[in-house]
Amino acid sequence: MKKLIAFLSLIAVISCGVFPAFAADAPAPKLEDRVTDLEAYVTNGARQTNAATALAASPGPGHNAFQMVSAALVLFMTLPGLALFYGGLVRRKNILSVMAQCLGITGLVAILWWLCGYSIAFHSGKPFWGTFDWAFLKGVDSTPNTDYGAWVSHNVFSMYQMMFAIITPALIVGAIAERMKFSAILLFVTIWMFVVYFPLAHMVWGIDGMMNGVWNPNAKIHAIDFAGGTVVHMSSGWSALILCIILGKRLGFGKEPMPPHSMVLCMVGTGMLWVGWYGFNAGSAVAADVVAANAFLTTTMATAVASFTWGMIEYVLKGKPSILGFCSGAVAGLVVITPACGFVTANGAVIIGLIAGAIPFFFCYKVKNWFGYDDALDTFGVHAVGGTIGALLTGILARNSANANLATNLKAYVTDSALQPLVWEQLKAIGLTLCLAIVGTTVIAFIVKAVVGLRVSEEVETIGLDLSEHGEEGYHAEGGI
Amino acid sequence: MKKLIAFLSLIAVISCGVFPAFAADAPAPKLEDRVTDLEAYVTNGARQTNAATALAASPGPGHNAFQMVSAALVLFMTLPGLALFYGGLVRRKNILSVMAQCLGITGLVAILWWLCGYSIAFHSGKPFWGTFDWAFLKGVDSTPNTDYGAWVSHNVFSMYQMMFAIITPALIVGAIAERMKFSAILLFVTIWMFVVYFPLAHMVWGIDGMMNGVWNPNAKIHAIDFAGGTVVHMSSGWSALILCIILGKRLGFGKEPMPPHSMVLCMVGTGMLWVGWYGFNAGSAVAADVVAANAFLTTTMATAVASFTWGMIEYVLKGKPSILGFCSGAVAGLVVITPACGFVTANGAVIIGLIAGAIPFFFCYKVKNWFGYDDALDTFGVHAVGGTIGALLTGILARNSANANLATNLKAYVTDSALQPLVWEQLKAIGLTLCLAIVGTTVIAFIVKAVVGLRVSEEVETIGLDLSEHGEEGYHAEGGI
Amino acid sequence: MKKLIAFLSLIAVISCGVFPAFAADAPAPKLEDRVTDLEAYVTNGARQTNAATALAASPGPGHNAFQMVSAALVLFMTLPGLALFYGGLVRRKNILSVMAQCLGITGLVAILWWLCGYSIAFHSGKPFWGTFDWAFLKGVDSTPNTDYGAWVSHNVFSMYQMMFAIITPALIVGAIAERMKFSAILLFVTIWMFVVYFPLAHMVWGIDGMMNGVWNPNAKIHAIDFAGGTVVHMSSGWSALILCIILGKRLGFGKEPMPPHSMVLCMVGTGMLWVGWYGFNAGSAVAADVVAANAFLTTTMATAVASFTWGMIEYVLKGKPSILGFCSGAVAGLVVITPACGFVTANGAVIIGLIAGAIPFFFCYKVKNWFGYDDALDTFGVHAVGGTIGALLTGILARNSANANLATNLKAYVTDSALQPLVWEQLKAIGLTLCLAIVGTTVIAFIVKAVVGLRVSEEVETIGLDLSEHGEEGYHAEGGI
Amino acid sequence: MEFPGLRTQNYMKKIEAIIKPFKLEEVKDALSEIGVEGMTVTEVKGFGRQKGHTEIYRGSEYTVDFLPKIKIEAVVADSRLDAAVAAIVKAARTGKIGDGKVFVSKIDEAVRIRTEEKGEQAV
Amino acid sequence: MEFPGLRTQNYMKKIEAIIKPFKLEEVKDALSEIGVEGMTVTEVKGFGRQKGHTEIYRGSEYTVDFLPKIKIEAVVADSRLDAAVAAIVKAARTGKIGDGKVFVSKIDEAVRIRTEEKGEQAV
Amino acid sequence: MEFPGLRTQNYMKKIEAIIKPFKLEEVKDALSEIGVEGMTVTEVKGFGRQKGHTEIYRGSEYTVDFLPKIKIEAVVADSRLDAAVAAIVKAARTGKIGDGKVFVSKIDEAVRIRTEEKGEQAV
Ligand SMILES: Nc1ncnc2c1ncn2[C@@H]1O[C@H](COP(=O)(O)OP(=O)(O)O)[C@@H](O)[C@H]1O
Ligand SMILES: Nc1ncnc2c1ncn2[C@@H]1O[C@H](COP(=O)(O)OP(=O)(O)O)[C@@H](O)[C@H]1O
Ligand SMILES: Nc1ncnc2c1ncn2[C@@H]1O[C@H](COP(=O)(O)OP(=O)(O)O)[C@@H](O)[C@H]1O
Repeated sequence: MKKLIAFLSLIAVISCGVFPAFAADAPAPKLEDRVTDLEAYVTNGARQTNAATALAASPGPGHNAFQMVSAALVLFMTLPGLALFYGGLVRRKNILSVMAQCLGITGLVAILWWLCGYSIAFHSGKPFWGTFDWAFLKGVDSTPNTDYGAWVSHNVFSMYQMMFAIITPALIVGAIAERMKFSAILLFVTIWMFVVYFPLAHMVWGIDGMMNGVWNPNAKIHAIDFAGGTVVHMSSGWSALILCIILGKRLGFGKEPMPPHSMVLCMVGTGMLWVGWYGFNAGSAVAADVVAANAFLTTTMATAVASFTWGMIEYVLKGKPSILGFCSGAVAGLVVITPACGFVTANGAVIIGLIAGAIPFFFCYKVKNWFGYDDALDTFGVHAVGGTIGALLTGILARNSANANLATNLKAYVTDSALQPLVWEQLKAIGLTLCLAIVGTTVIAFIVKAVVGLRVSEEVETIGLDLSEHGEEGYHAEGGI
Repeated sequence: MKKLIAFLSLIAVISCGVFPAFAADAPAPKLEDRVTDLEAYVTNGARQTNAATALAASPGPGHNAFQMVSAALVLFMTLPGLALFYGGLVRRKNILSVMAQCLGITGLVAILWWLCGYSIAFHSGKPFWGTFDWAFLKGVDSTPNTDYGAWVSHNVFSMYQMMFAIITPALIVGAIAERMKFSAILLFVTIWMFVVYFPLAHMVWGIDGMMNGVWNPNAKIHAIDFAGGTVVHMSSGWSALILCIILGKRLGFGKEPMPPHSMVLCMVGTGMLWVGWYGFNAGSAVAADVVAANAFLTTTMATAVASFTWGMIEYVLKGKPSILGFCSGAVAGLVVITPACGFVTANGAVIIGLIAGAIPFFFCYKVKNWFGYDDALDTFGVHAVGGTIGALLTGILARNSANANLATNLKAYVTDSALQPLVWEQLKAIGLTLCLAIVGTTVIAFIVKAVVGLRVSEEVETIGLDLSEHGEEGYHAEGGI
Repeated sequence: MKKLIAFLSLIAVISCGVFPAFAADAPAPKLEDRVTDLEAYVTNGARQTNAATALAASPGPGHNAFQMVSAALVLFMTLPGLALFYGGLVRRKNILSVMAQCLGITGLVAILWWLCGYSIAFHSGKPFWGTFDWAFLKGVDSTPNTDYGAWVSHNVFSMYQMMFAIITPALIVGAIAERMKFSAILLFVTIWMFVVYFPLAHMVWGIDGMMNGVWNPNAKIHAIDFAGGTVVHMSSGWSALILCIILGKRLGFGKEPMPPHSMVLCMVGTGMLWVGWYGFNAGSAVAADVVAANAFLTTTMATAVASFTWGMIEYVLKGKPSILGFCSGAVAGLVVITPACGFVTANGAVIIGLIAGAIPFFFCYKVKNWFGYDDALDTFGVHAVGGTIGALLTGILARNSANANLATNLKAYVTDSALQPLVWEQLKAIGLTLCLAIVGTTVIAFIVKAVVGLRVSEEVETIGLDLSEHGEEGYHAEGGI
Repeated sequence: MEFPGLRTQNYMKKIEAIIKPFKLEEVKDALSEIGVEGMTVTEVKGFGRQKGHTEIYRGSEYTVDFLPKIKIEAVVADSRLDAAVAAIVKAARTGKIGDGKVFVSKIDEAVRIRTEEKGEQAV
Repeated sequence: MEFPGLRTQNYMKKIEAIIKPFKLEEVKDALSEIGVEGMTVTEVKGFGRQKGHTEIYRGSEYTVDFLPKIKIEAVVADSRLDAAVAAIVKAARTGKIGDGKVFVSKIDEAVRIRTEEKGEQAV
Repeated sequence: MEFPGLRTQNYMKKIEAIIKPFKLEEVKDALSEIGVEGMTVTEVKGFGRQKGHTEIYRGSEYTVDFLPKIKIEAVVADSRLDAAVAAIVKAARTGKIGDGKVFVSKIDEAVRIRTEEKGEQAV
């Protein structure tokens, strides 16, 4: 709409103050600079900050569009993607509780994010903690923040990252499904975000984060994590394991059959997760550039290969390839490629797919039964295990040919060999993440237990959380029964 | 593909006629102008119409891509988003009827739109009505229409707006669900589009519309409505109230229990609505620019806050936060932020979210029971009430800092204070919309009643609309029962 | 993120070798050329290859973003779109088998694609077959391949095309649902891709393909197929017919009632197919340009009109418009417009919609019963018939005004008249596709029958494929029954 | 657990009522009112005089003779039988075809699982 | 509503047949043919000689002993009993394990809710 | 098919047990153990002493008096009756309200569709 004109003139107005060079009375910026700036937009290159061109303060449409769509896709992963993937796997009497947990966490985390979460995670500050300067998203406007995306609006970037902050605790739900109090979940997540997620996000992605190997030259650990192998999957997966152990098994676990009440919903959720994950992985390039393009390819290959691998392993070992197998494989592939997608080649992705289809399979089918913990929907087996393998494989398979930034910013660590120095950095990052998640969750769990109690009563669990905790039933037949 | 070359040359060819300046034989446009035009694309600024650069007649890829995706997202809101959100809430015997209504309306409205709807709504003409010059979408091609989007193809814009025209009458379905004749719905919608929707869309968004406060300096009412608080939600919501009153209550309403046959479908629909709504709200910027970026943020915050608010109110008042509560809150948040999203700040959005979670709650839980009308799925409580509050709050919370166009085009009305003049303009717009919807619907309803009758027979209603009106059942068990 | 700077410098580095003109020591490219290149990005025009500007080797953000989103949308069509559309139509005991087939084919085809499928289909080579130079996606990186998209990363294009290669065999599943062995399907698809799909894709879309009328001046057949009427729908549809005939009817076909177990899932799938199809059709422009914009409009109009037409035909002939009718019409419309979407006008699209709503209807309701073959979910009636009509109508309705490339590259064939020469080219293409699909499928079917057998045992078919072939059930009630 | 002699007598009856789904609430209330404290409800499909409908899915037409009904089973003491049947008939009646049936049969023994109470105490 | 003396006689029987789902249509037709005008059908799961299957969901394996069956209940006059049972058996038979059962029991009274007709007139 | 005289005797009984869904597995095993080779299971909703819950959907509140239960039907020879009932009661008992009931009634005849075997051989 005509607003554009209006907007342009405003830019002009603003600029008078900010960029004298651009003000009517001042000499216009050199044509050369203006063209360079335009080229920078196309290649997602650094902006001409010395000369204030008309582009100053403006996001680049291609990149901005991609980022907004990516943010929407990541939300789609949680609502309804994850809600369906998990919801389909629980018993009918608990389907709504899973959905309520996803919805409740979405609202809660969004509020925390606006309050100060984003500021703590992404504002520069300490190596493991930001500041409160962006509290209430103050000053987070449509002008790009070049620390995170030269051509993407800062407010869009903050919302994009919020979607990550939402899905991470939502992943934990899978392990404690069908027995944890709704109030306990809300309280747990609230504390967990401050103790585990915000710090971890800052360490790994914050511009001065201590594990931000690519963008922070002074990082203590020169690790890399493109889209959240440590921040999202390891943190949620390991926390999930601890929490489900402290929580205890579901009544009748191992005795009564507890088959998924709807594999159909589960499969639908899987499809949505896969589609949405492109926003998660390719979107993490914060631009529709060459890096995003590579991430798109690696994500696709790894996921498809992992899905097929898992299914075929079942075919060979059990005689029957199951839907749940194909779905679990796909999700495992997506999880394992997450930290690697922006750094590995197509063949690297295929290797990752093979491993992602095999190792989590082993954990979900065997290890789980050996130890006998009740990780209801295998959050640990898929996300913790997958995220950890992913972080490690990223260290082994990251290649300069796949991402130019490695050559520039991590020359010493990425030597294009399987045992390149980066591997050790990744191991350090894995260790640190692991500790933070395990210790943090243990402490929080006991606090929550003391305050509101973790578990619903036996009767509530027997009748189902839907009726008892939310006063609803998932399905009603004619006559309202 | 290589077509590009071809295309370029064509542009050249065309240009010979249209833009001599560009023709081979004529002097080429000044480099300066060409760069300015390129910059205009990036900032979504006004095009260089004086000098015909190579960009002449071409849309801008970033903006065009965003608009196409946004249009697809808005369609996603109706199919299957709304169909699921509503369908999950009806009784099992009527699930398909709701879906048929959404599908039927989609086809019907698309045809009306192509016939002359778009032309009436968006071609300049009278203050409340366009012309027929774009009938059959004649002349609506890939070249941007700078009245509505300097860098978005005109045909894409027309399709984008068509998706709005589709979902609006589809929203009405919620109020009259489970008892209105399919034929009556088709007839009602056909007339309603001409009497209520097309005129309203023209008044509010048409470049010379009488309520287009931002872009029409001669507007009689200097109101603003970014994405359709009045055009979409108030119009459908108030019409829905009238129609469901004239139609009467469902058999057994208040006596038999009529719980949602599948809260699961309802929740899935909610997630899709939320995701699709980004196309609805951010897409209304008709560019992936700073305004869209802001709309993306405000939409996210308002929705998340409203969802959480509604759920927590239930938690406090009823002891149980319900899925339907979280879902209703999310939709209410989306509705209320719709007219405001492009004009308010992050904090404004949070305030809107709080109000959106509270007031519609009050209407759905209390007011409805006081008056006892049978607004089956609360179209009135959520869309009419939400849309009206939204239009008002937009007046109160619109800020120059959130949208530069306010500063330029509505200086006198937006003074950055709660009781700025804009508020009164909004009230006028609310009044006008209200009258049009109520009067229009009343008249149409009685016409339709006279022609085909509004309501299905008692027997049909008892057996369910799926079997009687569409000859299908939603679900079949083994053995085909 | 800061990577951009890094990336830019790398470009610089690389350039030293590749484009001396750009190297620090060499004279910089003329400003004029740089601007021309920027304009080329916006208009999706040919790149300045003579002068190496900063854009060299870089994709264009707007186009790249659109292509990535389009690829995700096409995946969405299969997972979960098609899985739901088909899954809803089968009996409850076979719902998972359909989903497993979609998932299995996705993984399998992705691996074949990476192995050499992409290389065979898209690398220049023979008129009907490429080479193995891109095997393992070697050299398929983020730099655009100007043969297919001047401003879209090559790896993104390859993934986009992979999504087509996935959904095509998945469409066949509809005809042979509820009775074919999972192992047989995997084997059949593997061979079928090499015999039918890869060659056909090369002939129609390969830069030197023998039926690539638009981009290959030396094409033997100057046919056009914008998004896959022949490659995707005819190939799968006709193969489906042959396969279901060889396979034989389902037990009890015609005797027992076999109503869709969930029209709800079917409708949800339809909505997803429609939304995803925008990636399929508009995305086939491989740019967010004027051609994509036109394809977006034609796809929308044809689909909406076809859906409404089919429903209304039922209304008139059967007295009841069914959901399945509206859904079938929508899918038929999408199928028929597929080859035409980039070449016809809005009115052409409406005509196509009308025909698409009528002829497939006739085939599904009458022809099928006359011949009595058991095309379980009407893959033939909708995709084969629709694809064939579409290819023909494309010949009749293609207009220079709709796509500039026709004027430039097919002047002799597109004379803007109903019986323009293009029609005969289209008929040739139809004939060739038909033969390839029919002969190929027949041979493959008998090979597979000999190797693993095509059909499951009577007992397996009676109990259902879910339990017998995949060891799962679609739905479980309380108590695990 | 022994039931001496009980099996010869018939002091309890089982009432099976097939009704229209939307009548369930009314019937339930009617039964509670006359003191029937328990019942078991099943979703069923009924075939009878009430004619079904034709369903058309593309080429294939089916006559759906089975309509959704609800089956109520209540075991009552003989003393309550007449009142119970009367209450059901009254509450379930619409006068239109398809209202359903009530069937009465003998119950030899009833046990309340929780307490092992038998006979009338169990129902 | 009184049923003098009726309750002593047994002039109606209830037939419960458990069959394979895909046989429903045939059985229904067979019954209609011999004049049985009504029946009630329920979706059930059956456990019997027909062996179930193993379902595997990641780590957990279940043997599914319960297979989908359909239960047909038809109350008929004694005079019709033999014909009805024979018709069901004939139509439902595949000869394979799992074909199901037919059970016959007494019905003391039947009432047609719509008309309050009783006894044989009611069924 | 004729059943001479059979219909006068009562040598088989039908056991109907309404139990809590999660007890199904245990009950099934208990019955198999004592040699009951077949049973039919139905998903039902139960109304009884066990109080229901309130469901709230926006403005409308419902008291859900019907709770999910499972109905097991097993026809057994008289000789097995006591053992079977005892097994069910034992396995289904939690001691909490809502455990359910067991009802016993006479079966006049049973036929195995596959073989046309009758009486005890059929069950
Ligand atoms: N002989 C029967 N045995 C069992 N159920 C029956 C019988 N006859 C009717 N029913 C049940 O009663 C329902 C209503 O019977 P119907 O003949 O349709 O109407 P009406 O009850 O008015 O005579 C049927 O749908 C069926 O469920
Ligand atoms: N004693 C029984 N009581 C009730 N239902 C039974 C009984 N035995 C078998 N059934 C039902 O009959 C069905 C078929 O029985 P099954 O033993 O599997 O095969 P067959 O009928 O060939 O002997 C079972 O699935 C079950 O539903
Ligand atoms: N008179 C009855 N007839 C049929 N079913 C009954 C009867 N009474 C109870 N039931 C069934 O038994 C279930 C449990 O009964 P209830 O009174 O709730 O607890 P308890 O079995 O501990 O007394 C009920 O949900 C219902 O399904």
